[in-house]
Amino acid sequence: MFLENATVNSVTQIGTNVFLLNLQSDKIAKHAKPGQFVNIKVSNSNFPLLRRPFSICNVEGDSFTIMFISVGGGTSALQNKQRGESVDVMGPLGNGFSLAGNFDKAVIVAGGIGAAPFPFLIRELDKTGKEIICFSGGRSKNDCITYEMKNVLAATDDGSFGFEGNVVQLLGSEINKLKNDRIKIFGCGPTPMLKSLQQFCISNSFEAEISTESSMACGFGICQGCPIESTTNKEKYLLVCKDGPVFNVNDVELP
Amino acid sequence: MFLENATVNSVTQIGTNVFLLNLQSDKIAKHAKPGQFVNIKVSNSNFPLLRRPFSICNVEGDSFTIMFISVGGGTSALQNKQRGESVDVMGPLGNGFSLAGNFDKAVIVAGGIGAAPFPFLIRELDKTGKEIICFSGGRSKNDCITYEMKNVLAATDDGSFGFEGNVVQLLGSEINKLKNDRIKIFGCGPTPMLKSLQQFCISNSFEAEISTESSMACGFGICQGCPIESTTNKEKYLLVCKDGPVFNVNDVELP
Amino acid sequence: MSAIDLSVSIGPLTLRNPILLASGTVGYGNEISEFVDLNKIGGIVTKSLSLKPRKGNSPQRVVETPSGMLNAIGLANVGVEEFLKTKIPFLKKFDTKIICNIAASSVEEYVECTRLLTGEETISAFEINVSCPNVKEGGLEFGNDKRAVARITEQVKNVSTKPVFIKLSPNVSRISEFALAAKEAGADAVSAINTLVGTAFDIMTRKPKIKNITGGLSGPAIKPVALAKVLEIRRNVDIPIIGVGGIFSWQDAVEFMIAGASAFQLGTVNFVYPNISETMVNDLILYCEKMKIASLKNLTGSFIL
Amino acid sequence: MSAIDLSVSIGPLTLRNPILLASGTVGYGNEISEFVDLNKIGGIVTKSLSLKPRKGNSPQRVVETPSGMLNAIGLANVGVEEFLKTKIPFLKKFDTKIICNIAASSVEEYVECTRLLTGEETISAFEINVSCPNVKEGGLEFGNDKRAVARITEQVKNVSTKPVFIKLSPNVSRISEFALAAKEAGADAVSAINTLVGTAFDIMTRKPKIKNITGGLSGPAIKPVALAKVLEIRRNVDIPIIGVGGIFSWQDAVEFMIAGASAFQLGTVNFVYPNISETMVNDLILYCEKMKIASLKNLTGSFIL
Ligand SMILES: Cc1cc2nc3c(=O)[nH]c(=O)nc-3n(C[C@H](O)[C@H](O)[C@H](O)COP(=O)(O)OP(=O)(O)OC[C@H]3O[C@@H](n4cnc5c(N)ncnc54)[C@H](O)[C@@H]3O)c2cc1C
Ligand SMILES: Cc1cc2nc3c(=O)[nH]c(=O)nc-3n(C[C@H](O)[C@H](O)[C@H](O)COP(=O)(O)OP(=O)(O)OC[C@H]3O[C@@H](n4cnc5c(N)ncnc54)[C@H](O)[C@@H]3O)c2cc1C
Ligand SMILES: Cc1cc2nc3c(=O)[nH]c(=O)nc-3n(C[C@H](O)[C@H](O)[C@H](O)COP(=O)(O)O)c2cc1C
Ligand SMILES: Cc1cc2nc3c(=O)[nH]c(=O)nc-3n(C[C@H](O)[C@H](O)[C@H](O)COP(=O)(O)O)c2cc1C
Ligand code: FES
Ligand code: FES
Repeated sequence: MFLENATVNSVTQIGTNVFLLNLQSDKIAKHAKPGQFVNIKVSNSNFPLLRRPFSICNVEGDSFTIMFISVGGGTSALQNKQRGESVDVMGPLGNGFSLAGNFDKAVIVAGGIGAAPFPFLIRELDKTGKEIICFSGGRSKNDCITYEMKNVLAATDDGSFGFEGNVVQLLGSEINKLKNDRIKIFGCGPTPMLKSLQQFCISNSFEAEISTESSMACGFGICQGCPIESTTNKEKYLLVCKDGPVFNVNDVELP
Repeated sequence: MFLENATVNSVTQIGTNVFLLNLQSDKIAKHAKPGQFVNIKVSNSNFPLLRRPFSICNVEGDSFTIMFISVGGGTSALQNKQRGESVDVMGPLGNGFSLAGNFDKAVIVAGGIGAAPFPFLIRELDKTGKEIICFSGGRSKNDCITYEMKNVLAATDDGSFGFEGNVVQLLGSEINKLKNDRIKIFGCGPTPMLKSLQQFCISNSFEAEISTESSMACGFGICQGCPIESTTNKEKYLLVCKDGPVFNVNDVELP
Repeated sequence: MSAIDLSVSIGPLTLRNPILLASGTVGYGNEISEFVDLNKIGGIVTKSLSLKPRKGNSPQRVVETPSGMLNAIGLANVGVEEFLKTKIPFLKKFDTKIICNIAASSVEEYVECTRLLTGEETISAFEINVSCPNVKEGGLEFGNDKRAVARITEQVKNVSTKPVFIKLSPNVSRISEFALAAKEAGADAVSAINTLVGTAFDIMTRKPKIKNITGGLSGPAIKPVALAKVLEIRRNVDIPIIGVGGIFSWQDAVEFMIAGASAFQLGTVNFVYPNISETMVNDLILYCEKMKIASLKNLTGSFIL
Repeated sequence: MSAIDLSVSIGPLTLRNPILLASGTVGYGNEISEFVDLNKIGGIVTKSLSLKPRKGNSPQRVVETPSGMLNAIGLANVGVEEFLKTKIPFLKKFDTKIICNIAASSVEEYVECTRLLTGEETISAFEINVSCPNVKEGGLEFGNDKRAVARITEQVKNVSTKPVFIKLSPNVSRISEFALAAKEAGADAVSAINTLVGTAFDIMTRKPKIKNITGGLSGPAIKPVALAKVLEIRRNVDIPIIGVGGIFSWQDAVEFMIAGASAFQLGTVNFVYPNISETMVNDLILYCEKMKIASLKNLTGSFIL
């Protein structure tokens, strides 16, 4: 966990409202694992006041990239960063995906901007020689992000691109073809999508990890602002920022 | 009084910490008089929250210029404006200098950034064929602004440039040379300097107008945030933003 | 012409729309009318009027704070007589509700001001500013004393048939108890909130940045507090509420209505975006259309807990 | 090594410097210690501890507001026993003051917590969080009831010889009356302020943005209010004050000392600039040098009115 003044290498638009921000930051890039996130102080002023959390999308040498959609004050400020500007970043934060487990085929399931952490994960999985298949969903073609994915099957609610329906329905329709592989599912996306994915994985008893989201104030465990219900211990919440954001699909009850 | 989204034509640095901002704005430029000011919403965020007042430094066709020193959040944001950006400006505000009065020679007295309104005034005085002599003072050479002044005599507290002492002392030492002209004094600068200038003008019964300053919330008379004591009516404050910022030297008691 | 009905009522007073200009932030309407067509908004609340003219506090009166500002104007105003003589004629020209805000240093003065003003037909209602020192009784604010609030309400109602709104101070533990006191004394509505007490120091001179030492905090910084006060009143007392505190956008205004406000006032925002009260009209229509709300008044207190 | 003396005392407790970490904003120190050398600051105030562990409120617990944030954590904490067993051993390692913050739902629980903790030598003082619902007596906050504050103070002092600080709620009319009640009941100091009650709504769902409906407002937005409360206490009651509320820079901290604080706490800022408590040390030295202040404690209450 480091605090770094990272230098902006580039801001690239890769979709209607989707951007890549590449930051020069040796420490964070060196220690990052797939599924971890960074917490960024977007401006020097009180607006926005709090840091903004973003998954680490990929790592290139001593720089790393985040992928974000511009939804409000913080992200629109990020989108306007100029090359050479310095940005105050904290990270890497949280626990990432585990590449362990006895599986031959990794099944990536992304909903919308949930695609963000997967380029990094896919690269690491490749190194271990696992097979990879990707499912990416969105409301319509523009919301369906397949950046640096491989063997992608797409789903859109309006059918404007790929399968018509949500990404979990698509996964369901394809699952028979995967039945005889030993698979592990890696999911990230909006909570409703994660809920149906969780339901799907549990009922089919697939090994799976999901990257969850929560509003956050600190991002490193000091504010208790990001609780998530544990399935095992009802006395105590888990923290998305510190115990997550990635959890085994069996360990958390999604809100 | 207009609200305009003015386009930034240029930001030019003319001194250590002194900048010119030229804004495209037909309405304000068309109606401005020397000594009036504009009130600028520097950002779209809550930081800074309130508008920032600046004297109109000069008018060129359908654009106008302000001159400012970067002292805090608002002015440093202005200093970083890019050509083509749009800025929310209200103006022209307040009452300017009066070119009337039976004088042949205009005596300009500026302290520090108090030089800001004079390029515009000097140009208008020129048109009326008046003689002009300028006195500009500052803490040291860098704080002594003579931008677009003519026949300038400079004063610095540390003597690093021109007369050693403050600008009112310099005026005093030169006044005999002006004794036989019919003069009118125009002053602008920090309140302590205006106070001694006022004292000087009153004791010598010179005709004079001074541009005063006050913290402001609205800039156009609705908040009552900028009172200044009147010499004639003790029952009621005058408002710097609406009754001023320029006052006849005999009409106000400086704080 | 849109099908959406923006009209609302505050007790007996019906407004074209819920947009009001807050007391002390638009004087008597003259300057703001250069940016806003007053005929397009719900109404305007005057600067607090006292029986005699008040000079107000000496400068510095205002300073910016994070997402807010402090003010200590000291209720500078022209006084009731001058108001009737020189300000009413201007306000008469508009088809908008004129709400007269009154500030006083004794119960008697509140009553006397109301008596002198109530005859003026241009005035649609009164808003009583109880955030004033009770000079006769030790200088503590009327606004912190339930009995004082009740007494003022009762006696003001006695001398006027027009709607009376009590503008509550937020600097109390349970604002709903004050709203109840006002209601039981006959108030037609309450306005919530006035400014929070605050201060700021210059670390070089070690002097307060405001000559009066403390000032009233307003602006976006106080919006969450104002919303909580409105919600507290709504959930505990059955009285119409006029929401005010930190509204800087139509979205903020909608939040206040959802929390329980029948109408709302724009204050500090007038200094920054003087035309927002007029531009907001269309934004509210678009919101209603999007949310399929036929009548804006149905938004009041529509929170889902 | 600078000649400036940064040490201050809060009643009987002497600190290396006035920089404290506020309760609930650094947990029990583990995570923040990765950014801050706790040996360099004055001390750390623990998350509020209750007799039994508390799970806290269900999400959403936090939301950003203009220059501030709302939180409704619900006093989630490990409980006194677990704290002594698993948190103290870590805190023991540092040469810094450990101030134990206690929250409870009855006077008896406050006393019991103190009794169990006071034996632990690592604990230098107690801070009593009275902004908690008094479950036994109708659920209203202890913090809004002078007699309750006095009773808690008195009985906590009875079971501990260590300094006791009462952390006051700002949601009252006259905070100085509560400071006086605490003082007369034997408190060694007061901490001012806790968060202001606030709320926010999502205008699309019409639901509160915080599951608990209301939350506590903190951050720069409340700084002017916190400063005014500190100043009010300073001018009316002779008791040491720990200033807290919206401090985001060393300049803010200096304002609190000028207003009357002997020490100050950093809260929300830890979420944004987790190392500021350490970097601030040098900034305070530079300020003292510039202002020719030999001993920082001389700054306390040095305002010029
Ligand atoms: C662990 C984690 C990883 C994340 N990774 C990414 C990522 O890789 N790419 C990406 O684009 N976004 C990511 N997010 C979401 C991202 O943090 C928010 O979109 C961002 O904070 C919005 O900030 P803003 O100031 O632009 O918008 P705001 O003005 O703060 O909010 C605008 C809208 O976004 C919603 N929003 C704000 N914060 C969050 C949040 N934390 N989670 C969900 N919705 C929110 C608000 O409710 C509001 O509707 C992640 C969030 C978390 C907790
Ligand atoms: C009628 C009028 C005309 C002005 N014309 C000019 C001009 O032509 N050029 C120029 O550079 N400045 C001018 N000023 C001053 C200018 O408005 C302030 O410097 C500016 O508002 C500072 O904003 P900021 O956010 O950068 O600094 P802030 O962060 O707001 O303040 C930084 C420092 O500046 C001081 N300051 C802030 N506002 C004022 C103010 N209104 N008057 C004096 N000091 C202030 C603060 O006390 C603080 O010490 C004028 C002020 C008025 C009232
Ligand atoms: C400069 C200023 C002057 C004010 N004067 C008055 C007043 O005379 N009477 C009154 O009842 N409220 C007065 N107020 C309070 C406002 O009417 C309003 O209640 C408060 O500012 C909160 O709203 P806002 O955050 O939208 O400004 C004043 C506020 C400001 C900023
Ligand atoms: C997330 C969060 C949790 C808090 N928890 C506690 C707590 O458990 N006990 C307590 O006395 N104060 C608690 N506080 C209040 C802070 O200690 C502090 O009084 C308040 O936040 C104002 O300071 P700030 O503006 O610097 O944050 C909490 C504040 C925040 C933001
Ligand atoms: S965001 Fe603060 S504890 Fe998780
Ligand atoms: S600044 Fe508002 S009245 Fe002058």
